Amino acid sequence: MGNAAVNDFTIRVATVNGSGSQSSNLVLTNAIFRLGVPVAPKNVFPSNIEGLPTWYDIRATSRGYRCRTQTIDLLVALNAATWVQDVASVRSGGAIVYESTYPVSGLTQRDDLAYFPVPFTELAKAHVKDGAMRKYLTNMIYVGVIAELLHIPEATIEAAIGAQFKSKPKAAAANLEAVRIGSAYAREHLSALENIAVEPMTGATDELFFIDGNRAAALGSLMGGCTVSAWYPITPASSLCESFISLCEKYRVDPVSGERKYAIVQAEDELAAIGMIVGAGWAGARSMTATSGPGISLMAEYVGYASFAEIPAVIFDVQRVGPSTGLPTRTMQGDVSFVYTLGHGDTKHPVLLPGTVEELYEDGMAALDLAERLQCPVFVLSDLDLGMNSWLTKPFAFPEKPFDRGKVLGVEELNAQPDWGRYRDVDGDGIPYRTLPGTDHPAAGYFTRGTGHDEEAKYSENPDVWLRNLNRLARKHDTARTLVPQPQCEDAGHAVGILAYGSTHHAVVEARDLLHAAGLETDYLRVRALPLAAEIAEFIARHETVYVVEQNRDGQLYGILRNELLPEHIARLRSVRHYNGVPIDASAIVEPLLESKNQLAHAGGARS
Amino acid sequence: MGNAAVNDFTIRVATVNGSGSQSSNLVLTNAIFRLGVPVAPKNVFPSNIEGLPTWYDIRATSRGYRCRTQTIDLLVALNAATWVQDVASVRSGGAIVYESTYPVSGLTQRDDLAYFPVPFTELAKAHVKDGAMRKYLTNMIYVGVIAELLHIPEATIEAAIGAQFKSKPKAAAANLEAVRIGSAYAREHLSALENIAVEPMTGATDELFFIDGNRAAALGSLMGGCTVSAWYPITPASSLCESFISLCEKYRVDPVSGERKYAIVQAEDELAAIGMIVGAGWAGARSMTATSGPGISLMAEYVGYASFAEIPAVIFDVQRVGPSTGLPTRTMQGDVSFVYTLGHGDTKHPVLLPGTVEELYEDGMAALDLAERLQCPVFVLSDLDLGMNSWLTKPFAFPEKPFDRGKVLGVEELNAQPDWGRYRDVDGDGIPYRTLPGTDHPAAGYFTRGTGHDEEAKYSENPDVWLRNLNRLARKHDTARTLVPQPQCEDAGHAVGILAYGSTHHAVVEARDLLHAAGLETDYLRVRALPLAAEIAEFIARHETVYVVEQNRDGQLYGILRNELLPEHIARLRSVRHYNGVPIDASAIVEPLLESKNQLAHAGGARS
Amino acid sequence: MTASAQTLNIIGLARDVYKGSPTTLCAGCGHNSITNHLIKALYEYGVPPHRLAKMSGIGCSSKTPAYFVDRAHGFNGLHGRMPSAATGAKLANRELMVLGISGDGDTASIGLGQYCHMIRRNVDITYIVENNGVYGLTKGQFSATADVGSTLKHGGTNAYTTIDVCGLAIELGATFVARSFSGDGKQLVPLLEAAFAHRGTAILDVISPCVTFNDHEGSTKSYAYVKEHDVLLNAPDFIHAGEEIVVDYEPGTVQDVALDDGSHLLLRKLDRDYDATDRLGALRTIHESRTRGELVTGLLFVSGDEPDLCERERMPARPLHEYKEEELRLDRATFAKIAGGA
Amino acid sequence: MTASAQTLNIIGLARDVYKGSPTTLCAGCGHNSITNHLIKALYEYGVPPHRLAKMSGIGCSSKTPAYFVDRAHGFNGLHGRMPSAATGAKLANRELMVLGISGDGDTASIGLGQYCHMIRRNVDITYIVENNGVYGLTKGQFSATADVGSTLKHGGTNAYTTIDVCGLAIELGATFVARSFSGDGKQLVPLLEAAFAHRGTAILDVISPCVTFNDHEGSTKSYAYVKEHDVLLNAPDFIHAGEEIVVDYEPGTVQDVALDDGSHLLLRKLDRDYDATDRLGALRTIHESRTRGELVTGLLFVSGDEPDLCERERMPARPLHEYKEEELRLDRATFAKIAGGA
Ligand SMILES: Cc1ncc(C[n+]2csc(CCOP(=O)(O)OP(=O)(O)O)c2C)c(N)n1
Ligand SMILES: Cc1ncc(C[n+]2csc(CCOP(=O)(O)OP(=O)(O)O)c2C)c(N)n1
Ligand code: SF4
Ligand code: SF4
Ligand SMILES: [Mg+2]
Ligand SMILES: [Mg+2]
Repeated sequence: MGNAAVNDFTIRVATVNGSGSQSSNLVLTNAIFRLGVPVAPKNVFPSNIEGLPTWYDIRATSRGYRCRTQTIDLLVALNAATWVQDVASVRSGGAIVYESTYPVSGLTQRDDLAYFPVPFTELAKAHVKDGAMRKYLTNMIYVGVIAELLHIPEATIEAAIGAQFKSKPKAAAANLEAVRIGSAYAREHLSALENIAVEPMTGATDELFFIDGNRAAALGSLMGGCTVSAWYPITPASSLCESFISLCEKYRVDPVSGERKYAIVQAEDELAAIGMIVGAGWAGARSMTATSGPGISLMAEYVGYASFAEIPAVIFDVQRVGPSTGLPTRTMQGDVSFVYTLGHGDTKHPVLLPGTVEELYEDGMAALDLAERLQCPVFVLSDLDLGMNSWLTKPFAFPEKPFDRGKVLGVEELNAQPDWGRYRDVDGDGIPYRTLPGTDHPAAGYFTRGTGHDEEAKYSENPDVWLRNLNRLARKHDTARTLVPQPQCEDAGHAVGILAYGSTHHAVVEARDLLHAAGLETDYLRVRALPLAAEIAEFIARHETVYVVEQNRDGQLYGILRNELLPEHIARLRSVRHYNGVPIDASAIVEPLLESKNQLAHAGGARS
Repeated sequence: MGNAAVNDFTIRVATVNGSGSQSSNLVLTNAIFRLGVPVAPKNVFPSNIEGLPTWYDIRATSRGYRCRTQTIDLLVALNAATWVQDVASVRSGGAIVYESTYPVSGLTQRDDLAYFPVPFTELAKAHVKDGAMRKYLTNMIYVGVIAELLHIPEATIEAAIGAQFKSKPKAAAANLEAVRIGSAYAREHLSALENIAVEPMTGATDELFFIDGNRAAALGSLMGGCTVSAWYPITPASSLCESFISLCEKYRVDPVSGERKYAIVQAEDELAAIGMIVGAGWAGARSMTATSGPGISLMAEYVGYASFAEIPAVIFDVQRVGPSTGLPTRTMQGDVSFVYTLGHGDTKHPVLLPGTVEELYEDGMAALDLAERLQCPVFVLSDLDLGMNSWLTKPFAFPEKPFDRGKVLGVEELNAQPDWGRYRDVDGDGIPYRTLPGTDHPAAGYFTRGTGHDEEAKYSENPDVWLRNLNRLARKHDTARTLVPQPQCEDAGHAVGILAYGSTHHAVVEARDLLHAAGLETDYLRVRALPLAAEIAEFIARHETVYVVEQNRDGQLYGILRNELLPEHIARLRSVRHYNGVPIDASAIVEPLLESKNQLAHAGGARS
Repeated sequence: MTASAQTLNIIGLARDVYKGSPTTLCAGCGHNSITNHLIKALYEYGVPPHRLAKMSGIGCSSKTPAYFVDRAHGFNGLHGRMPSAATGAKLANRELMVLGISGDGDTASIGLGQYCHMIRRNVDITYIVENNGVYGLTKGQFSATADVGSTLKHGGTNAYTTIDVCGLAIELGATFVARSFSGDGKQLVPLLEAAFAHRGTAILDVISPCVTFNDHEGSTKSYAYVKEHDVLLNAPDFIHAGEEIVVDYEPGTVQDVALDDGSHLLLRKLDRDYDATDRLGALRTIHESRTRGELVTGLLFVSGDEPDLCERERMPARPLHEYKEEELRLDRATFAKIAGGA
Repeated sequence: MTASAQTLNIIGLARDVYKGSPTTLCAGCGHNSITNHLIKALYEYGVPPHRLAKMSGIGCSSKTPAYFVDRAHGFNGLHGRMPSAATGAKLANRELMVLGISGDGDTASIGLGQYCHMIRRNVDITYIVENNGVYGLTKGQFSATADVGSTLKHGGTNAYTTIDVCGLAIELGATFVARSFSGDGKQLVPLLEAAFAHRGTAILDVISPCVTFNDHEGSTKSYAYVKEHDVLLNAPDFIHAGEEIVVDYEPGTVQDVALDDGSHLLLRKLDRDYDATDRLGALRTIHESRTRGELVTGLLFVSGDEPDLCERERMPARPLHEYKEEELRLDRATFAKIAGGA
């Protein structure tokens, strides 16, 4: 059997969705966290409402890794339909807690695993009177079993349950009861778990708290002063707007008059959602929508319009697996190149690439500033992994800076320069000045359009005017390059570099430790936004080989790099891709890097 | 004054639209053609219906060039609003025929031009009784003036008018009358035109005929067996579907029953148009739509679906100037990269890049074959220049090959292999087999979806299944690489190559002659489709420098090349772009090439 | 006849042939009941599986085509965009019997434009809206068919006017409009058969409770609410073409609707005298009953004399994919005239 | 008063202030007449230019916002997607008076979904459909408002049911619906003023002949056709808030419609007794008159008691962009509770 894994193990709970196992998993996660052990939960769930397989991995990780791992130490098997594959997923030396009626034979009979049968259904039947509750409480029983096997103190579990059912003390009591049934059973019938253990830790989780990326983004929108949001439900973006709604309802309603300092509209589709926030942005409100791949496709025309007519708007793309409807409940970084140039004609947009929930919060604010500063749509690319999983993070910083509302001319400014021109490049940065509708000045009005226009916003088909305008927009894009969040770089002068972005970051962190252990030292640059910052080319220039790691099939950021870099730098790039829908883990990086290191002769920078 | 330009000159007619000058210009064009002189007309018109400036350039070109030229030899000025800029557009040594009431002073008074004032309005008032017709016939007067100045025989003009008003002999007579008024006036009042002349030629136009690209594409659709089309009007694509309608109405209706062998629906928008042709393609009909930029944006979601669900459909994108609504009546190659990867997630489509009206006809047929062979949407990229201008071309070839309907299993095949799987890669080319709805066999049915599915078309969220499917689709894309039209290459072993595609071709042809004259020899590769054929990299590898010429701001094909080629090949590429909305002319290529040749030190392959 | 032979339908197929994959929807979901009624109706009507094209958008409702007639071709398309694909499929092959399944979000929110234009064209389709007033698959937000004042499970009241897909259809000139309830197979099955028999767009708005997100007090699409407020306009009986009509009703109590394939729908009049061929009367009934808080079900409106899209477009019966090169291409001489060779 | 002062409106502006750039539409286009009527109505109503947001889609009609009130902000958006942008603008700044200009293609073809959902939300907007039955800007194809049987200039007959943007609006619960004719300024100007005064979506379907592509025999949107078939339901008279109503009508011959800003629309009844507050009656009149080949114009329906979007969403009067950091951000303590610092 394997080595004892103290505070470094992963529990996989295999159930069906709609069975309420989510609460149980959160209690378990929270209990381990309460012992001071960092935890990284990953929920892999199906695209339906009830009855299909779902997996919840709870990773205890003393070193604080946040990524998925393929090493499953302890399986809780409560789904007969996936019993065979679930058993196969456990690492040699691991253990299985399972519904005792499941057959252990053939493929499910492995001699490198410890088996802990528990008659969950029977226990629930015997102890839970309320038939409607039985399904849910059955799941709490496994919490008790695991707690007992891992020696998690009951008080810790109790506290975790208390937190989970904060406002429902009756439910808390019933759940605790179920936990106790599980613990008691384990105590009486199960042998000790030999190679997995939790021990209280100190210092590793101080101050940390759990939040999912969608809520972090909503909080960023709130603190960034977003006042209009329009959205259309879509997994995995819905909960971003729903979080924004609940934050606004709680904190932005006048308690006396009931008046709201915001407007959130559930639009009839994404074409309307983007239209509404573009209309709002034009009229001066900071506005935001959140969607996923299919919604992005539908927003293409309006995003192109807003870019060309120079109207601020923020679009969160919480990426799921595409193409097409794809796998709505799985994760991918598949929209990077699509959003970057979304729209027909020559179009390019700033795209922020947060890698953590904290950055989602920060980029939520920054995007609103940038959209108004640059007068254009700004994308924030999240994904299902970041957006819908719970992440441990340090507290977010309260914003100290005022909003950057960009170049807006009010009545006073107009008095000073009544002959302003909406699309003049006064400052040489490609960014013109605008006025807001409602500005009470005779010179304020101008005409916004998606057709050719001159510096005074008048319609023009003149070839030179068109060319000038397109060149100014290109100049503005270059200005964006310096204003967007800049790369995060860890460079100790090694020959090998890793380049990644977004949620892939967390697998890179673990992979670099593993590579280090395997004797391969790496530097690391994390791209935080498009257009590409100048530092990126410099990082590549300093390295012999740079692995570009991302979660899509076509190497989309790799393609953007190829498109913009010098050939000698392109020659140093290697594309590493992961795209099966589950979050990338460290092995997806470690293996190709070690393999490529072992190959003396590289094939050059061409795509394999 | 300049040299006599026999059969090599350009007449620019400046009028306002809605004034019926189109007929006059066609008569003039046709008359020159009837003398055996190749002609290339270019219509530059506004995005409204009546009253805005419009220019029609008629280029007589003994060498058969087809592109626009900036050298205007003879101006017909009939628009007071553009009088100043029109005078400025004439080359030194050129001539101006103009409404005699226009002021000749200041900028419009040039001493390097010959002035031919004609009292058009007065002549029309005096001679044309019918007030409603006067506007139109005024324009015929300038035909007469020009004919006289150029010494075009009256019989030739008469024949051209006869052709133009084929079915309306009365109109023909009235128009001829107006022409005569013009000729008579010129004969009596104007001096001879010194440096521009038409002389009958032989051999240069034998067999050639005029056709616009939209009609050529419609003819290709017809001959290619397209039976369902759905469309939404948009400039400059409308006349493609309208041509298809008129061809079908004429040739595909049963004269007895009135039954149609086709269906053409004017959809409520582009979302519906693409939906209809995808539905039709799924049900087995060869289907087609035509649109332009804004429509492409709206089609993104359905195109991604059809690609992923593997349904044939053909989409003509007659490109106009973007981003956004842009300049609806101007030309650009601005959608190349957008259509290539249209859709969220990892998506790639075959894109045909016809460069001539003949190729539009051929690609119209080929696209239908490819769509069914590859089971996916296939784009055909045209543009306003190709689509809406009249081009001289040699006769199209009657198709000798049968339709390629691809891998379709009928009742017999299903009897032989009833356990087929819709998405199995039986042949290793990534292309699966399909059945058509309505096939009377119990094994025929399968379930089409945009969500994850296994080889049997069953819903699946399994990560391996997803990966397999995405990899097969990538394999299919590679198969497409070999099936799409292959590059056209002229390689005489020079150091410098030019790479272009689409309507840019015609400027390249003239530019290469001019470069040759200036001492710069060039080879030429014309890309005919995406994905990139292997030959393209080989061509680049054989050349020191390859100029990638295209009509967009961002160097879109250049970007695709950078994305796929080896770094050492990328280093040889230089991007040459033209994007002001009027068709590219030779000087836009000659100038940067000569300049870059003169610079000894190149900046390397990075984008300037 | 043997026992097994007795269970075959008029085209000789067993009921099992009309089954599909097991449902993955929630237990108790109204959509599952509709699937069962559909299986019954398809079987009883005798739809040849290979001629059936099952088409849908996206949503829990739109998943259901996988749960019946496995043998048929299915097309699970995009959210709100099924009508256009159905239009294309029908044009491509007029022999197909197109059955569209949609949800209220799919139809009345994102898909409203395509829904209206499908009706405008009178595309020959049986179009079912599995109407639960919420977006089931995205976890319970209001759709545009939610009634004013109805509440969400976890709070939130709908303030916006209901889009009544039946009223809208009738206003737009639809030729067959019915409303029913997933729990009322007796009413729904004959209405479905009549819809199959109708040539043109047949709209079936079927209230179909979402047990997970919209079956609570405060919902107007819950089982309880529908059962309490359902007012049956008429009791339908489907009579196959050629089948004898055994009238055991009193004269004047039955409206006999002749359908396009020779079959009949007999509508037994219930408590009020409702004329299902009176467009304005149907509009009035819908509006007035909504004001009263009633949910009227039954055949709301039918009109038999409007040509469908394929007739208007003069489509041949033969599927278009069967036409060969020589039938679709120009002959050489004609070609040469157009293409420069003459 | 001097002569020039006499030409100022109630907010002290000259009529010239309401002018825009010269039109680039065809001479004789109905849209140009509407522009003129609009200028008159805006001037007479006294709309402050800086509060006016002129919004439109794409089409000849949608170009017209450039031809009036140069001083106001204009938003010439995307084809069929103006309602969503207008919704966003109004939410962002409730003080704006949103005036939407659309065409029949823009509204009833590509924009139908957004049109319906705008009405459902009762967005406070004056929404004008400059209805010519064709796509002018793309050279004369049928739009979805073309009547059955009407013909195109160069051949082609419309076979598909008309989408009546008024009937549809009323069915969907619209709160102000009128139809008029570009040639009838006497009717249109007061209707426009009433629409400005109405809080909520005010639909004005204005038949506006396209002289270039749809003014021929066979068109039902030509000047000749409209003049022949126009049936005036009522003759409107707009009375500003506070202005005295000088009733010189016989009792019972005038319907007095009180509007949301305190103004009134007096509807003088014409040949028939029409009640513009009766929704079902309005639907009936529209359908019946269409059957008779009549084009009814006038105020078709109005309802004053529905809250508009901003009321339903409890928006403040203050424009949202005026709120400052400290009004929109959480305070430090609350923030810490949510963001991990507590
Ligand atoms: C373009 C797009 N936007 C959003 C979604 C997400 N989505 C999936 S189903 C659905 C709503 C389904 O509601 P309804 O049609 O009422 O079906 P139900 O699930 O209630 O049966 C939504 C918004 C999507 N798939 N595609
Ligand atoms: C997405 C998109 N599709 C198509 C077009 C082309 N287009 C421009 S205007 C127009 C129709 C306008 O018709 P209507 O709204 O009736 O306005 P009208 O010109 O008749 O006043 C169309 C189809 C476009 N601009 N955008
Ligand atoms: S969520 Fe609602 S609509 Fe979806 S399957 Fe469950 S009960 Fe049915
Ligand atoms: S084409 Fe028609 S709608 Fe457009 S401007 Fe001319 S007359 Fe008006
Ligand atoms: Mg629903
Ligand atoms: Mg129109």
